[in-house]
Amino acid sequence: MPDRQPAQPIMEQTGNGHASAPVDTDEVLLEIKDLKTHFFLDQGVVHALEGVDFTVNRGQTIGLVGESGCGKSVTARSILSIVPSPGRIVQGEILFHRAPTADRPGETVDMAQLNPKGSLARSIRGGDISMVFQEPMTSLSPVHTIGAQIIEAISLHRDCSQEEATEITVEMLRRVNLPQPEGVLKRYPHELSGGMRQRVMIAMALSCQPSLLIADEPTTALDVTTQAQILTLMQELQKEFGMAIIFITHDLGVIAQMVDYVVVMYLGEVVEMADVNSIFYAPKHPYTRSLLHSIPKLGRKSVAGLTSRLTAIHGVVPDPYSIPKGCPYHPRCHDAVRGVCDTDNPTLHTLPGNHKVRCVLYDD
Amino acid sequence: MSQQEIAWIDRIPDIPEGPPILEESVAEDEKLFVASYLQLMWWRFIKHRLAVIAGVMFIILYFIVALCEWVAPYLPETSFIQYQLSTPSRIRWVHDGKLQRPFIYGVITARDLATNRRTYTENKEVVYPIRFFVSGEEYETWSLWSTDRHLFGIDALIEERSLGVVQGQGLFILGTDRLGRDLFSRIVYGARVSLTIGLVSVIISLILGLILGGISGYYGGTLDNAIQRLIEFIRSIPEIPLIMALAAALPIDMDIIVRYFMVTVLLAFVGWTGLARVVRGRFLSLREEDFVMAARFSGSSELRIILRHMMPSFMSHIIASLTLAVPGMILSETGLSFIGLGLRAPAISWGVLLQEAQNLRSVALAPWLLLPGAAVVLSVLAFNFLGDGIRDAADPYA
Amino acid sequence: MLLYIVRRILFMIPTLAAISILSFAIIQLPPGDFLTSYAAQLSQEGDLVDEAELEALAQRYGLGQPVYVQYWKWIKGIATKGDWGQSMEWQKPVAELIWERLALTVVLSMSALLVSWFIAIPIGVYSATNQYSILDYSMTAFSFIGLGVPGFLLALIVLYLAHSQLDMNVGGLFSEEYMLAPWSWAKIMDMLAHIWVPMLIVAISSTAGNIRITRANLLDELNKPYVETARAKGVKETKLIWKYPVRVAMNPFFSTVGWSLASLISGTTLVAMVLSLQTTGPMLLRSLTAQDMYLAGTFLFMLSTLTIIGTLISDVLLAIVDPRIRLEQ
Amino acid sequence: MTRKRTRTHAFSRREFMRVSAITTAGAVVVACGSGGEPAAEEAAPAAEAPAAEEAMDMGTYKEAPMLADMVSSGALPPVDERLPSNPGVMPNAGGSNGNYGGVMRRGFRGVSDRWGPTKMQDRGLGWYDQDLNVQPRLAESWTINDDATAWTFNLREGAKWSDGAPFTSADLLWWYDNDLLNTDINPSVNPRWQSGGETMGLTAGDDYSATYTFNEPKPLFIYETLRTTARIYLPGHYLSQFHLELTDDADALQAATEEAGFNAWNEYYVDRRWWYLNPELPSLGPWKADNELSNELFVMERNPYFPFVDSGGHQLPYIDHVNHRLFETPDVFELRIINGEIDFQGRHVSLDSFTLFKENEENGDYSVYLGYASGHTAIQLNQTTKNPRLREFFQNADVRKALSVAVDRVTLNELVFDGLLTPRQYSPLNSSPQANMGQASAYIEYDADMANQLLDGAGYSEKNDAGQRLWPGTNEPLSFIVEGTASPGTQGEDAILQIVKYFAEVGITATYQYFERSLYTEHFRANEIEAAFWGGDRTVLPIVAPWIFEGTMIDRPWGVAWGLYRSSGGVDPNAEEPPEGHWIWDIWEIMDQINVEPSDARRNELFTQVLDIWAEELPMIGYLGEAPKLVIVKNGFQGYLEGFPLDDTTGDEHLLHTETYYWDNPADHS
Repeated sequence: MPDRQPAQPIMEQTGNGHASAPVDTDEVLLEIKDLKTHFFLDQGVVHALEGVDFTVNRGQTIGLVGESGCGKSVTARSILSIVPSPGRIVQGEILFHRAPTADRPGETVDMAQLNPKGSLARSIRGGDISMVFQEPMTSLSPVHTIGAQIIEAISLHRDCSQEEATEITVEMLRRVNLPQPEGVLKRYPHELSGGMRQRVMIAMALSCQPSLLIADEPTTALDVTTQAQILTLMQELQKEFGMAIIFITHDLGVIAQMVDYVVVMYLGEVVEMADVNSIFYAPKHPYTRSLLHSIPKLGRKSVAGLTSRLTAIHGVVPDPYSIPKGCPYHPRCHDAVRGVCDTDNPTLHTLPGNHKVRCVLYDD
Repeated sequence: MSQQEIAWIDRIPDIPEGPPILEESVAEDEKLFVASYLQLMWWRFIKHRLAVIAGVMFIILYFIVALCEWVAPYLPETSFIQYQLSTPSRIRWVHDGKLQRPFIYGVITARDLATNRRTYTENKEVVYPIRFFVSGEEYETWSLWSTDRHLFGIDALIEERSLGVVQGQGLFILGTDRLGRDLFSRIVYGARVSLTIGLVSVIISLILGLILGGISGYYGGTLDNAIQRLIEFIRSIPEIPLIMALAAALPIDMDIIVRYFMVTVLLAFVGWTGLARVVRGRFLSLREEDFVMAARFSGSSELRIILRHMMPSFMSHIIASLTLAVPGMILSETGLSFIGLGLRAPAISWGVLLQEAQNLRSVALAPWLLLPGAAVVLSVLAFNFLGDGIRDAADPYA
Repeated sequence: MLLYIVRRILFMIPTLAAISILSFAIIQLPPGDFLTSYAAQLSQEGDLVDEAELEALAQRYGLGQPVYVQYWKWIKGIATKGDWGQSMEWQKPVAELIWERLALTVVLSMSALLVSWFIAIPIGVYSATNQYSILDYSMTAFSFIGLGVPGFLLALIVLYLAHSQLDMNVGGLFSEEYMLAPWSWAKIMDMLAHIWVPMLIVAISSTAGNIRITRANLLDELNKPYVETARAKGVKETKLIWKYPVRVAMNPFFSTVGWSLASLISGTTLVAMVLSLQTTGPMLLRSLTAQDMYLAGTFLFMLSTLTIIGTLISDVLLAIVDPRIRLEQ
Repeated sequence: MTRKRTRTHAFSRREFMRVSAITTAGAVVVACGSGGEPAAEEAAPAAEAPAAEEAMDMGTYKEAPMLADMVSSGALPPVDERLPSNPGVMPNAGGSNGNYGGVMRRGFRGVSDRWGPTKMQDRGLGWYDQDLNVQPRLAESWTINDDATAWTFNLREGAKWSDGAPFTSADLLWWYDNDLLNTDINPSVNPRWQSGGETMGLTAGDDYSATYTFNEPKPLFIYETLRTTARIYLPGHYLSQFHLELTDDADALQAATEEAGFNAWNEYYVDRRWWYLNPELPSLGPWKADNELSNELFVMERNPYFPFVDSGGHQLPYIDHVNHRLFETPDVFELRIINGEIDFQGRHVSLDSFTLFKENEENGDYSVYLGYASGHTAIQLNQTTKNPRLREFFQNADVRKALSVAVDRVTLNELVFDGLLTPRQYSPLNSSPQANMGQASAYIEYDADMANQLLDGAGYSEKNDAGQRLWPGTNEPLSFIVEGTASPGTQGEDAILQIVKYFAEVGITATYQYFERSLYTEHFRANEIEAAFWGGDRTVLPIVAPWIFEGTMIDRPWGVAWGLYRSSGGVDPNAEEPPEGHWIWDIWEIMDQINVEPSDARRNELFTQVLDIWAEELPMIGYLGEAPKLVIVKNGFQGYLEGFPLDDTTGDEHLLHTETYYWDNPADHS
């Protein structure tokens, strides 16, 4: 990943800057094909995902970008098959290629077809695929100790005794650079700072050595310094454990620093995907461009401060019950073509360099 | 962000700012978005079908409270002398094999000489159709106007035999009590007292509980300690003797309803402690939460922190306890009567009616006298489902 | 924690003292004293009011003395000799009257409390996790009926139905042959055979409330991120619900459990009266109406003490189940 | 007991039955006659003595199997030795003699309800027969001198306490000397033991005779000896140990007193003297306490020394045990009744539930017997109330008459009481020797016009728009509060609320206020009461218990301050002397004459004068009376007869000697 040099300076703060995955990235780990997840509410059906396709290779880091409500988190939850009620995967495949272990050969599981409460889904969830959530403050049970919560995860997926699980836990806590891991074991979440809690979350997520880690805006709720530490930590751990990461964020800076390949989503659809350089240097979709535009720049009149960067794009994400006809982005699009964009939703075009975009501007 | 990163961002091609092409549709969207929060709440509420039914019930109940004289077919004190403990009138639709508007047959009463029980048999010769807006006993509504129209009833000759004691056929859709008074009319009149007075005390204790519990949990320390000891102390004052002492303190010639009102208000000053403790418990754990910390550090006023950040997170508990307090208030009426402090005849309330029915002979011989209990249950259900509906609709997490 | 408990217990002493004074004062508030009610009883029961006897009684119970003297005598008796005074109406030392009743009351209330929980928690959890299902609606409706019907009316109806439909008599806690018998295994079994009816009746009304609170609290917790975290870990759904959100949703329960014991005890009063149970409630009520000072005072004192201990237990329990709460502060 | 009864020449059993049947038949005839003869102190025990003689002819007396077992095991002396030489022979109201054994189940409401069990158990020197005449019981006979200042009672020789100790005149003296006159125990002497302000004297002639002397005539003294409510004898041989002046070991008594939690010996003594608190206390009644009344189940067991037999020579009582079971609310008690778990009881059986009881007779295998209650539905206007305007109002006889005729008694009766009562003033029952129809029916016709005229004529003619009469010369409505203890949903409350409505119809505003009984008591004792609603009873033998008629029974507060004046001799702080020439003075003077009038007929005549004043003045206003009184009698339970008045004075349902009741099949009721 030599192209990600511009992002390096951030890591100078930690004085520890490597960002390359050691695993062969050509082997496909996860394939998402035409995934549709809908929420069946009394007021109507919310089409949270309207046909999402992308692929994750082993060891690869994928960035999932978009504004709030565009379906990033639903995608993540669909992969884990923990879509909250009344949501349901209605169409598509989530093919997860499980690596072989001592007990069983490698297999391909369609997570979309599994009973979400069944044992196979549960063994993959947390074992092969794990997740780090956005809110480290509330993502841990307030009434159980850190140790108990991690040990539970280990006991669920690994065949080991309580003592062994404790040892692993301590080791994991040490790995995420928590001081005095034995002490942390007995602490409750409210006794830890936000950054520490997120480290705990990461430790828990990695405790079963998953092949895929989904990180749903893991640093949003943290201050900048801690953000950087956590990101660095994740990079290190990825290097060490060799897992693939799906990184969900609306922070393009983080994307630039962390990922290999970017998937841009808008209202439940993938509007553009490409490797990180193409996205930053040659964005194609008007939405991607306005996303990039919304990043504040020094020396230029800032439209909005950090706190309101999401509204920096003109207009707001439409009400989920009344998604506009045609291209869903057209009401906010500066390049919209009347009579075209407001009637037909374009298909995903493949441009050179595995760059895909969904916009009439690139119609052949 | 570092200098370099910004430089990097600068390389992004400029995108023209200015109005998007399809401006007007955006404006509409925004309106839609603003409207949709309330709308969403409404949708959620509508979705809770029972809540809607409860809401309708609630409206009907308070309509009855407002216009009980009109809804009741008879005055609550009118005794039909041959109809003591009459079974509920059978409302029929078919006479002589023909479908008709609802009617009742005339009822012949007789007394079993051995047991002294009255028996009631229908005389199929005499038909009394049930009509709307019939004229009956005269009454005055809200001291405003006087009329003899009632929502429904039958046209039957009623003759006053002695004061408030009448002879003749009546329509008793829920039967009569031991003095031959129409139970339905009495329940309707009873709603007025039962559904109003107690609410005051519920609200007072709610407010006190929120404020003192909130202060206690939020500030902690000495203030918390003091309030906790106060609560402990108040809680440990046994209620019954306290009420009895109060009874002795109130002047004896006080109007019974005013007296009852005073007692409920005084009870509210003892009754806030339960909610206060729960609120405190929640505050104690919430104030450790980072979002509260954050709000505090960012200089939000404390009232704002409490109202905006902490309160909503246990709104559902408050609504639940509130709706639970309503049956408590209706039932406490009967409990208070038990120790001579509640309402008593000639005042009419559901508690009074229930208390009068609260003996073995009513349960055994005239079970319809327990129907005021059904009114209590019905209104409790209405309050609770309505509360549930509102809670769920307003729930920020749902 | 231990330090905290010790400090709270020390705190209890002045509170108890204040309460004992207050209880005593409350009893004195209504006009008249035991002698007036006794005289009323005599004439009701067909006896002439014998002023001499009243005089003797006044002397015996120190009724003529100032209230503070009476109080001091009483409290001194308790502190120095464990003597709770004499019941004027029952003409027996208070201590002989109340212990068995208190024990029966606690047994009844505790079992009602436990039963109430055993019923309420699963139903509440089901209702919350299957919100708006038919079962949720019917459970809710059922629980409100339990909530809307006064306990004593329910007791009365059960009493009558048991007689007319099942031909059994559910009044009392013991069969006649065990009423006077000393405690034995057989007597305990006999009590268990009788206690379930009042227990259920007392439990039903509190169950309804508990279902509502469980449901509401759990609904608050179900959407919290930590539940999703646990789900993402691959925890089995049922275990997940019970281990995480239910645990947290129970906190308000713990913060009131100590009190609910005391309120259950008074809640059993009316049911106990209808079912003629020899628990504290009916005796307390009568001692109050008869102004049987020392008996009523002792009862009030006991109930208050129970409440205070209950509060302490609540606080400690809450601290145990919710680590966010620190007792030492 | 040394005398032997070995004569064996005997009547056959059949002959015996015939004799006893004749005796009782005679009694029944008299009972059916109206009124009844005057209570006869002269009536010697002659009428019943022969039966006893015949019993002795039978040979040895017979006893209950449970006692026979104890005799054969040596725990008890033989029945002949336990009975007096001349045991009392109880007439059996049912006609035939009974069977031994079984349990009688009843209900009670706690220690304060001690009179229920006590009325079954306490036995005085005499007791009423079916005609309400007094007959000798524990006393074999008595004589009085001409001016009724000396009463000599002859006791039954050889009668014994339940512990076997002889019952003699010493026991009367012991009570008199060590209890009545001991100021530690009795700071003052009850007026019932006094005449002319002086306490009576008591001297013992021999072991079996004692003479009470008074300095003024005391013709009604016999009625004070019928029940032991105020005691007339005490088991001195037992109680001495608790009496500081008589005990052998004063230190032990002191220690025991403290141990039991009492301040002084006299308190402890009084405690030990209550039969229901002290099962060890020797008894003369048919049963004695087996445990303390403060239990859930109070058990009474037969007294093996009870000195009475039936006409067949069977020692009474027939029933082995009486069990009183506690109940808290009437519902449980009523349920026990309809479940058939109450064998014999009138007390607490409420008329409200008449239909319930009747309909379940078969189911519960019992019968509802009807007697007459002495109570009346009545209100008392406190003519000495502290409010001067109200006092003037109440003291106006026309006002009281108006409030009497303002009420439609017939409709009230039908509406509230299903027509079971009779419209009447507060008056002696029809079955009372003092019954007076004129007084009973004075001003009872419903006449609202007359009521209005009377009120107008009394000066209360002004009314406001709402139709309320006003205090003369003001705009304030005339109103008063009626206090009472009738509880909700009862006929009592229905009745007073209906009466108040009738008052409103003639412009009188009255409000009914329920009070807990002790509060009510507090109010009337302090003369704080304006008017009251409390049924008037004691109408079976009003001469014996005339307190309501003379106004001294102030829980029927028609003239509280006056009543206090008479009962306290003017000492009570709330007492007030009635105005000179007031009719209440007339009543009091007549009552004073009655109290010293030896002639029975003359007393009745005098009492008629009191009733005449009542008929004209209506000191309290009665509306309905002659209420049926229900007595639950389990089928197979024999000995009780229907149709008797039930009143406190005559022992309620125990008038006919509970000890003679029995089971057809005792084995089914053990």
